[in-house]
Amino acid sequence: MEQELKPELQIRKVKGPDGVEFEVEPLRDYYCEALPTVQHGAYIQIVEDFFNWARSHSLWILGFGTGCGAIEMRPLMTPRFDAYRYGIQWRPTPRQANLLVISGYLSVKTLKRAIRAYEQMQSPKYVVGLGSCTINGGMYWDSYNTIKRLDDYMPVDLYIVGCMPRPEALLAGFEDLKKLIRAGKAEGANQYAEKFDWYKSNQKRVIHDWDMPDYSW
Amino acid sequence: MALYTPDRSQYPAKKADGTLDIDLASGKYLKLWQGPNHPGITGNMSVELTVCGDEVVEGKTHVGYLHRGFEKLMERRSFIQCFPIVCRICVPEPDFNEYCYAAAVEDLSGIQSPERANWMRALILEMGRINSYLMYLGGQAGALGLGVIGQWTTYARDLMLDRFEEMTGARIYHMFILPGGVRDGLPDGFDQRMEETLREIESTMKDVHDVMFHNAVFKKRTVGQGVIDPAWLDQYGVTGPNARAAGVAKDVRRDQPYLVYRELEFEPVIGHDSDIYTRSDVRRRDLLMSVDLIRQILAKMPRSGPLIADMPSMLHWKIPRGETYVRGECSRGEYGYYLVTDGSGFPRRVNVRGPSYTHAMALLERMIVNINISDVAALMVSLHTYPPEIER
Amino acid sequence: MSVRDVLSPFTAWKNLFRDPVSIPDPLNRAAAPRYRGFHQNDVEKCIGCGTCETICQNGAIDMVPVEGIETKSGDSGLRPRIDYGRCCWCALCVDVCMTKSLTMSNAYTWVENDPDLFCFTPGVDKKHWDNAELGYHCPTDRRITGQVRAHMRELEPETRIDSFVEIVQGYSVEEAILEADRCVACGLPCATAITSAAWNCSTPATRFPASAAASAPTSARTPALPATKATRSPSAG
Amino acid sequence: MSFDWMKIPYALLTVFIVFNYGMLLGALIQKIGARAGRRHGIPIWQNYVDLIKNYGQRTSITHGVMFYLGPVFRLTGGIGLLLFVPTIYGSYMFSNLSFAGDLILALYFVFFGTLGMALGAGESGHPHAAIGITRGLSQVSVAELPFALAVFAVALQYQTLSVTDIVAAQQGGVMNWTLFTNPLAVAAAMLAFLGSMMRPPFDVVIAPQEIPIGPPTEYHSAYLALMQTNRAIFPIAKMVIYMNLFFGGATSWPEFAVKVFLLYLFSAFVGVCFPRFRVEQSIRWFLIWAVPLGVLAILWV
Repeated sequence: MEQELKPELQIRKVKGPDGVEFEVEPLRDYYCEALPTVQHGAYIQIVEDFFNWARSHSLWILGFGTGCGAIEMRPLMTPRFDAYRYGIQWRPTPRQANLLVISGYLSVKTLKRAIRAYEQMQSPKYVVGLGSCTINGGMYWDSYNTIKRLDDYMPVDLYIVGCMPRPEALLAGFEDLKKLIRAGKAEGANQYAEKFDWYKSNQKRVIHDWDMPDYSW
Repeated sequence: MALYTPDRSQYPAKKADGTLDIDLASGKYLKLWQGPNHPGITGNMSVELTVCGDEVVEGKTHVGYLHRGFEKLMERRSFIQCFPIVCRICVPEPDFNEYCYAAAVEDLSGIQSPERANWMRALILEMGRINSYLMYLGGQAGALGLGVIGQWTTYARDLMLDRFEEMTGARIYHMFILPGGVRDGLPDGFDQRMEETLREIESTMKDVHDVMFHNAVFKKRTVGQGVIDPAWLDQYGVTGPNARAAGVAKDVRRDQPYLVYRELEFEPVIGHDSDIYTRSDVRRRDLLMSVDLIRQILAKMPRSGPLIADMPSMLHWKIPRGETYVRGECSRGEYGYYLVTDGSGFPRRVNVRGPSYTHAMALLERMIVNINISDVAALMVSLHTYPPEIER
Repeated sequence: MSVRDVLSPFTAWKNLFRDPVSIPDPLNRAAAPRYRGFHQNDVEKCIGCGTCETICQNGAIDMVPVEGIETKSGDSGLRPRIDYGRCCWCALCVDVCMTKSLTMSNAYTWVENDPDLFCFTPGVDKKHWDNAELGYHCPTDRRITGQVRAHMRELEPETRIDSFVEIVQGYSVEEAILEADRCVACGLPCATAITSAAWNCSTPATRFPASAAASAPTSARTPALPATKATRSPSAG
Repeated sequence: MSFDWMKIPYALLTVFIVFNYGMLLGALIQKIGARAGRRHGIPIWQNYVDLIKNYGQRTSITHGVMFYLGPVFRLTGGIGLLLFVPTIYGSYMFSNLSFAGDLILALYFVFFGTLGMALGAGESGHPHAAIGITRGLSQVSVAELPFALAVFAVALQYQTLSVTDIVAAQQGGVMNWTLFTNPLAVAAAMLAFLGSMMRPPFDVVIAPQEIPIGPPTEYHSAYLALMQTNRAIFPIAKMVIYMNLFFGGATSWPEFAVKVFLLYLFSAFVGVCFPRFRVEQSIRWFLIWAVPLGVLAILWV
């Protein structure tokens, strides 16, 4: 499905402030073309276990509220539930985060952003789907603008059910995620790299104006 | 020392058709996306800023990240099936949707909700208003880096959520106001626990007043910033605290009393300077007024009587042809539901008038021009908009 | 700007000497007694009428055959299976439940890493909240289906005693419609409501296309559709 | 000139102690700040876990050579600062590589990290990083001004450019501290201290709400870990200077610990209660309040 690119993404000539003309090819300039690769852990198992332990106790959540679920994130970071004491913190940029919480439904437009945020995170990275909407469409199962099953678009490590899931349920979910990480079972990033084509074709099926590179990191 | 005045000579000239002449290739301007993945945005939306130095020359609100097509979804759900879905339109203050939808349906089907249910509804709406304002105050302080306020207010809000939970059975989406009445009465001992919560909220608000409103730096950042010109109020459809901060005593609760507001004593809170500081202050005082209203409601409300009117079987409930517009004053301004029925079991058309739409689209784009990038977050929060309500 | 504006913010530090308000163990905190948590179903009480399936706007409920429960008169042998990938915990299914067998516990924590595991048949698939006492139960005085049975007029005993006029006088059209309105069109033999043929819009499938589309195993329901003691049709009334 | 080579391992030992102290102190201060928000806050060892995790991330991408060097420069600034000032006065082991003119070098090192960061953040290509670093540089420059003035005042007062000599002059009782012999200089320096600690009201550079989070926007994995290391060392090193210049230095580790803790607490004490200034507001604030104090301090001397 070839589409006409937006004007700002097309190859064009630009005149710089110093008067020199040069050609820009935005897609090539802004993004990298290299596809994700499977990243192996440390060679020595005990080192990898040690790292996994550290990863599990230092979950940095990307502060991206994709849907309703964002409303229960604030109680989590504030006195009542205080997730900080469990080693959970919020980071404002995807680069520094290693846990993407898809809080509720994803509209197609947000899916695009969520994919980019996910791809910009550094591996190992984890995804937690929050609420019914990420499991099977939830309330919006017949809406034309939401995705129904998050699993098709990015590898999800854990689902927390509820609409909304209470903060207590979220904490329980994060505790479960910690166990998965410690057991070395949370290898979503590698799964994404292995089944990259499948994920991409799913993503392209719902995002009709696909005008971004296949992989952006 | 002379005040800092930006150099406007390099600002974009206007083209003949009124659009700005912005040539990105000239290197003078920079496109900057504030959001959707950005801590300084009020939810999942984004503002596309064109900046020149530290000044914003153009801002465009991009929405659609939360669009679910509610109005369409409701057209293929029966009247009772619409009831759980409407509250999802506005996440931090969902009860208003439930009330407006129920009131519109009752209006068209000729059902009168019982007296006790009306008091319950007023109670839950005021509780929701307090929640919404607490959320706002934390956000407003947080947008300027005063994180501690957000900690306190979210705690107070959590206490209120506990009251919601024991009353309605859910924390966020209460789904309590059924068309025709409400689901349930107050649990035992609710009054006393509510009074404790209200006291806690009042003491929190006293702290907030000391730390946030009597704060040299907060005043420096907000006084005189982001002024809404009273002339814009009608032009942009500004309602609620945003309008009241400009000195216009608009309050649907007083102008067109609904539910039981005729029997309650209150006076709309107004401010005069219309800047960010005044808007926060108006909301703070409005919150305290809601605390007072809740006390009045609990003192006056009947404790026995039916909670729901005699309803036809909702499984095959048909409503005669008609149209109605129901309005109410939510924490952000006037909230309205326009409902058209065609005699079938499904609504023909539902249109939701959320105040966030006008505030976050037209007004924000107008006000964002010529302010510093650092102030964008504070300005956006001060308009108090909830993105899910903009795009539904 | 005054001295107060500079000094007053420091009052924030008084919290240093107060205890934190965090919940010590949030993972084991019980929800409110009325909390609308995960579903429970008393399979003995449930007759498999499928009204919950009809009212669910999310298509979260499917009626499925359950091993060990026979199809018999007054029991379709089906039990609701709930997909928590769809449910929104609005509790309309609990409100509408004809036998009040479907309730909600106040349990709320369920975490899985496979999205397909969230479909379950409450009461049949054993869950840890099955015997929870607290939770949302529909108040006894409120039903969202028709409540009051229209009383059918009968002849006064004085008139009956010396005449052969039919004692039961039947319903007027309005009364019949009202009475038919109580029907939930479950298709099960039912002593209180007239069957679906009596009211002008036939089956739930045409009225609620959304949920009908999602209810796959309708074929399993057909054997349980005997037209039973049909009272007279409204037009004849 | 003979050089005592034994000083190098001793100086590295200082760095090690200071690093650990910085990690724990950072968490402790965060816990105290969290207390004001009525919660518990992070566990005290959280910073170590974060550090290990960031070093253990499997991927890290680079945007160019300067992107690599940014955190390295920053760390160099922190360690360099620490290496060339005496940490514990009167101790052979922990007087580090201090020498006669080390005050000048210290002033330079305070600024060095920020400049390195500017290069790195600029190379990362993220507009928010660029905006953040412009703000950061302008603010740090102005915050540096009163500090420099205060340092000159102190240098004039004690007629020396050696930190060791300045500390020596302050021994023998609390009343000999610069805090009491030249309060104006200390006041100016403490205002500058607020500005350089990246806490409100002067943290618009890394403000998450206004620009997510400024210069380090693109930094991740090992780069971020390097910066975290620096974040443990650099503030302590800076506080060592303040302690030495104005608060009589430290003659033992416990004294050092207490003084540094109190200094750190001071920045948190102000930071929790105030929102942040816009960058031009903070510049004006420094020029109005701090710089005149610094000038007065010099005149006082």
